Amino acid sequence: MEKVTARAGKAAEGKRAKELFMDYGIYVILAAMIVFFTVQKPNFLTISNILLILRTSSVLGIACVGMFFVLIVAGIDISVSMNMYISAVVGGTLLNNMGMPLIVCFIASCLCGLVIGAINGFFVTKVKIVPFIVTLATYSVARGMALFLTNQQMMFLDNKVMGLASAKFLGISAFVFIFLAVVIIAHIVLTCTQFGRQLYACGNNLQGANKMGINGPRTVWFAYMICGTLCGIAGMLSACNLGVINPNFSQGDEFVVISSSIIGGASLFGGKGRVFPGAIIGIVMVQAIINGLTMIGASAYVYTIFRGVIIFLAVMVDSIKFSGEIR
Amino acid sequence: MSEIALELKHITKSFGDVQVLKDITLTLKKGHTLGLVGENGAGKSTMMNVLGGIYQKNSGEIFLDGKEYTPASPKDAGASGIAFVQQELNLFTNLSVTENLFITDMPKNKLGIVNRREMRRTVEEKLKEVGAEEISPETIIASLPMGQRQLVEITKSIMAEAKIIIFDEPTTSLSNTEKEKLFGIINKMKEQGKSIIFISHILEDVFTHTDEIAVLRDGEIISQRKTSEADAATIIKEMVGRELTNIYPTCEKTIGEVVFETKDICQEGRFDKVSLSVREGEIVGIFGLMGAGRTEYLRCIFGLDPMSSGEVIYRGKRIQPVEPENCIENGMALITENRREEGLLLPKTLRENIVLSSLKSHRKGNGRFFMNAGKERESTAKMTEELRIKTFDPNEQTAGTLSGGNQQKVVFAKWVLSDPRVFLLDEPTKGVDVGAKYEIYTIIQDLAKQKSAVIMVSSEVEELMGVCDRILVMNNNRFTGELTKDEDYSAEEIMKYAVGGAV
Amino acid sequence: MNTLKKLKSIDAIYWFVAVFFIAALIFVPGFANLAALERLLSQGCVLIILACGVHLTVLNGGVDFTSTALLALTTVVGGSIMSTKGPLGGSAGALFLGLLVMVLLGLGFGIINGFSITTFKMPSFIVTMATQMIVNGLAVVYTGGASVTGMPSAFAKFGKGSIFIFPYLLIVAIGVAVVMHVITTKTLFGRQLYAVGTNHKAALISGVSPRKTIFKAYVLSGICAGIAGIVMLAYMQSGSVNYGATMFNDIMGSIIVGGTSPAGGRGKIANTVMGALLINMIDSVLNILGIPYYFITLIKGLIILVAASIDLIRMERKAAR
Amino acid sequence: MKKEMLRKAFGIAMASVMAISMVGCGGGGSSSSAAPASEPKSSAAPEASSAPEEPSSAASEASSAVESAVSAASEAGAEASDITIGVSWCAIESQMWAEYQNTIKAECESLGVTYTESVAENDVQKQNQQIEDFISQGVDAIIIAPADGEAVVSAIQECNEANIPVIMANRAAGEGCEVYATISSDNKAMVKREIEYIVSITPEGTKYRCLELVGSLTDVNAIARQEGFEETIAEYPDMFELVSTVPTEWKGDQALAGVQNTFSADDTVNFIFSPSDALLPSIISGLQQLDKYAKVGEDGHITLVTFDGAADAVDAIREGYVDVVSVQDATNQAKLCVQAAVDAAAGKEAQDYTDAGFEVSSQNIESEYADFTGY
Repeated sequence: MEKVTARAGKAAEGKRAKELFMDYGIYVILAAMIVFFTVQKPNFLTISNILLILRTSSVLGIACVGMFFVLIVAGIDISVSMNMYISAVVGGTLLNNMGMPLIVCFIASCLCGLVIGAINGFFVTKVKIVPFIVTLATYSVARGMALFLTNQQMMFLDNKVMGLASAKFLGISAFVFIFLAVVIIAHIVLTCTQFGRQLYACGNNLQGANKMGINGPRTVWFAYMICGTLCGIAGMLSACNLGVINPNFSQGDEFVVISSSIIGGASLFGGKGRVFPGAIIGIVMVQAIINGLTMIGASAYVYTIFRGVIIFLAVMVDSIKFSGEIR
Repeated sequence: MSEIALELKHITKSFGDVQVLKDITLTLKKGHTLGLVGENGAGKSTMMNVLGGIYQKNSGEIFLDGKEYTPASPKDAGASGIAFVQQELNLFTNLSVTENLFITDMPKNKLGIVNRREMRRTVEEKLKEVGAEEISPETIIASLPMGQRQLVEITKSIMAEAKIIIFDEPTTSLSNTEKEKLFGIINKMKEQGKSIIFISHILEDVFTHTDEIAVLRDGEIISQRKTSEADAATIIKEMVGRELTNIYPTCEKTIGEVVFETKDICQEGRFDKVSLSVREGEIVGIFGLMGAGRTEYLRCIFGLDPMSSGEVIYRGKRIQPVEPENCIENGMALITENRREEGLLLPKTLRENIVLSSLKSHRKGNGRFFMNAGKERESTAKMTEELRIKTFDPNEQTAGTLSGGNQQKVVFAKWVLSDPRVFLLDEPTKGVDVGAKYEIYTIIQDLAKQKSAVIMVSSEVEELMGVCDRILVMNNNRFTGELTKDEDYSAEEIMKYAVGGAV
Repeated sequence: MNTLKKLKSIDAIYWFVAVFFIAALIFVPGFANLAALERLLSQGCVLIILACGVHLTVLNGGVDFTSTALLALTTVVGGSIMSTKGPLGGSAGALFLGLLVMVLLGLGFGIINGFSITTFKMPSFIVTMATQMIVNGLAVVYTGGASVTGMPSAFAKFGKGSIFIFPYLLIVAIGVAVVMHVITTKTLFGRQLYAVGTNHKAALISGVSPRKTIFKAYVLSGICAGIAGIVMLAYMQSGSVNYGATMFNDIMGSIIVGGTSPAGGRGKIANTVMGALLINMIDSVLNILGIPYYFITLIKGLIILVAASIDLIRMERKAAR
Repeated sequence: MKKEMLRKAFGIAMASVMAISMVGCGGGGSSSSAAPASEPKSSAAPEASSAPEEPSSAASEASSAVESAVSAASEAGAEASDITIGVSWCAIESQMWAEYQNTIKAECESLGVTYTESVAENDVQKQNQQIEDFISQGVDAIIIAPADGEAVVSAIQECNEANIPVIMANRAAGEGCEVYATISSDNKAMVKREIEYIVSITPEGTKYRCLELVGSLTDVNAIARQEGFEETIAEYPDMFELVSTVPTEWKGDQALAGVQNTFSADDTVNFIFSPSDALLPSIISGLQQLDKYAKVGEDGHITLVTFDGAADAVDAIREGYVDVVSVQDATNQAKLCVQAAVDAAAGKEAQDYTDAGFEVSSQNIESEYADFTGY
């Protein structure tokens, strides 16, 4: 009898060690990456470089936070990138053609993002089409609209946006503060408000949520609208950052955003994920890869391969953790 | 005391062309418990959903405390003091107990930030009230066993300060001790002046714990009378519309040699060398309280859950590896308790469901790849007839549109067709109405007659005593007792083993 | 009455294709001539084959992003092997080696995808997204970004030739589609695929191994991508890392417009082929009408939404009956 | 019930929206040929075309060719009005292409030629399809700005079969097909000459530590510029040292991140090569954020070398921030394309033309290119 318990104890210990690794596997990969880059190029692990990585992460990081909301309710939003594009175009048009102050342009971008998000939410919750398909379709629609609005041309933004792009506070870019503020607000909304908890509930069991008196469709709809709004902000910020909106603006960024969110701990099956620190870790990891490869002067050809491999590994560790579940 | 809490008058509800509720007239007195019984598909769930504001009635009136009541949403129902304890638990497994209890109205400050401390305090209080103080308010639901989850569900109805609480099959996933606890709580609530509607398939429970019994059949209330004036035979008759003379079928069969054995099954953290053997033509019942490990044992020897060591042997041949596919190839079959999720392809036709586990034997000639559609149809027709599955066309009708009993028959048909020799049945009559139950018992007996070995897990002692040749009792992941049909079947004895034999 | 019933039971996509086609014949100048039709048909081949492959993965509730990247990789690798400028000088042996390598490449990455999805239980969405990046990167590394030219003349004939107005390539595409149709409807694997797509757990408990089934679906999708690569190479007479860059939406569009449920378990190959033809026709017709491409993008997005909505309404009506 | 109705109504609405948008587009498509696109920058076009006359002999030849062409066209005015030209664009993602597009549109209008276009978003296969669709449409000549000169061959072969003359714009086609005329610029050679020009104006002993931005690795033109740059700096190992090569996929945010990341790794980088002016605004933004955006001659100036010759690049040169831009004369090329197309449709002899391009730098902009504004 004693033997049995002893063995069980040992087994439990082994299990715990394995669980521990799986829980923090993503951090292990991150750490390994940091060590690798630092050995190659000591500059990698300097405060200024870390701040730089944070800064480059901030634009897509905000979109990532939006994606978290959608992933938590077991949805997905492919249209984030084109949502960013069209929102930036709308904001940029106001800025250039009507000379509106920057803040008004940001509000316009948010509204534009909100509308796209609301359309996504409508089709997902009311027409009940699978989110992947809805957002794939709105992706095309938003892109078509944006190209139409810009007449497929580059759109140069008024020079005053440069003020925002290079604005610094305590030596840290304003972008980082905006990003962190979004993360903190989102974190509070998700963990400390009823709405936030209801989002998790809907992601866990939507039908149950409806029966319990949660307005499930409305909650999910809100998640898409929040995602859309944040994409609007991200789009306009990105435009300010670049000073120009190219026709290929943010093309392909939906993959970066989704993969970062997954790396950051959100699940495609819903109900899971913490914006803090998940969203930050996810996007920072992806941007750190690019930063590190640039710093060590890697060949231009290896970028996509390396990124693909890291995403693959990160998701693999995460999946093994849950491999007990059938899904 | 005979003040009326809830009154339903001539409620009707239809979906498309199908009229589900034809004429519901029902009264619930304050401080009373009303038992509601009826076959599956009689309209109980629809009626509850109308009360709960999930569906809107087509016509009729509902009075709550004498006032007209027309709930537009579940929230309305909650606000009006109607709470539900559902058959399928509506808990969010990724949230904590506290969050589940407060999910729709958390106490919050002006900024909308939730006051966790207050919530925690209330929850602790309420859990104590239910007698579940062992549950910590911060536990994530996913880590709680089923019985405790049900307690959380009940706590939820207390939280709502509900005047009327509706229990929909609350005992299906509970062990007997948990059941007793539940009834204790129900009685306590009644004393507090709350009114209760208790929906159950288990007549015994309804008779012992209710003041009134109402029978629902085909969308109509057939009768409502005092429990003291009712007897089981009449109620059953009213439920099915015919009299059942013999609930358990019997048949002549011969029991042969041991054909199926599981030896020294170990599963990390659960089973330690648990063995079992079944003879040809024998029906072995496994009884155990919730969490005793019955379901887990079946899933383990069928390869659904991991097995760390042990042997599964059929006719002297060890089945290896223990994986569902391989087990099936070696003549095993498993009917799980959760047929909608694990047994059926709901949106697919009966044919596709029935041939699913014997696809390989429906291939063309000796080929490896191509299916023989004609043979599939033939087999389907044969099975639907043999098991008397009610369908207009097995090649067209989808499994999702069948009633519970017929669905279960489709699951049986699927396995009978693949002709296995060892049947593992997990709660084969769960959620099945009385009439269909009888037919399922017949199917089980037929299987035994045809020399299959059957292992049947059930929570209903009576059912096991009626059907099985031998009953094994499980407690704490071990077999603690064994009874055979001819000698010593008694419910008390079985229960004694089930609670650990230490009575 | 009976014919009316029969007509009603024809899937919506056939009506769409027929109506659109007839309308195009009547109203679009330059559309109604044989050469134009032949061009139209040869344009659709790659899309048909890719869509058939991805269709299988959608049937089990997954998705395969890798296929478009594989299309590019196979054309550059296969192209460089069979090229007259290559080390083998465009001999017949080189041609066959090239074709073989292309199919094997597709198969290989199909195996990688299938293995990761089934063994590590990774979501197909992310796995195929990651392998897409990797495959794309490999293609770029292999060629340095340059395109591969100099296909042997026999291969060129295959790419340009036709019987009446039916290009050889279309015959290949239809061949693939027929094989896929037979696989999904007439074989053991097909039944297993639908079962797994409908209810993973029930299939597992009924002795259908979801792992094996899903694995096979991704392998088949990979092979389809390899074949699509061959057709692409024959059609374009050059290999490029750029192929398939904007094709994924069209693939999903074909599948969805064909009425396949993105949640898995429901959908016919024939309808997907029709969907591919429709998408292709829309592209062509709008091009001929001189409509700006961003409107075409927009319209295709709207069509996906409309098709998915109509499909859902139809399903609901069916369920209500 | 109510819900279902709502949904049905919605489906119908969607379908009608689709139909309306299609009809609307149809009208828009045909009318766009007649009405010139309202393009804010099109006013710059005529100036740009006249500007390069004096310095570059090639350019002056070209523009004289334009003059003769214009006169020829006005003679054949009646004839030209029946002509439809299809233009297949690889993508309109930089100012160079926008200028190209606007000029061709304007030119077609002035000649009374019907203009129709398609854009392939840099997808080679899509471009082939679109060219085939032009054949179906029955255009009289096709101008192709190929995403990939090699991959477009099979489509050109079909044009040959259909006897539709093909004019290659900006980039040459691969072997195995017949092209009526090629109006091209050699990307690789231009970059080479640009770098050599820099060498010639750089004082002896200067050391450049270079950041090279690469366009899309799946775009042959980006690769040509990359090769041109890397091969040339390899010839001057004493002057150039390649520190980092960053792929951008032609995207601004990646260019910006590349600039910042590189400076974070190595602060001594003092030379940035951008393969297109389209990336320039992002590079400038990145430098401004790093406080490294200084004028030529000022302390901490980063030598900026770019390609295409867009207005903002030329402005930046004039202001003294950017050092050199290698200009492709898009305006002139576009005019020649249209002329060639009209000639081809009229069955005239064709003439190939290579736009050698020219370099505008902070040193010569005030003298030689004082009137040059870019596009």
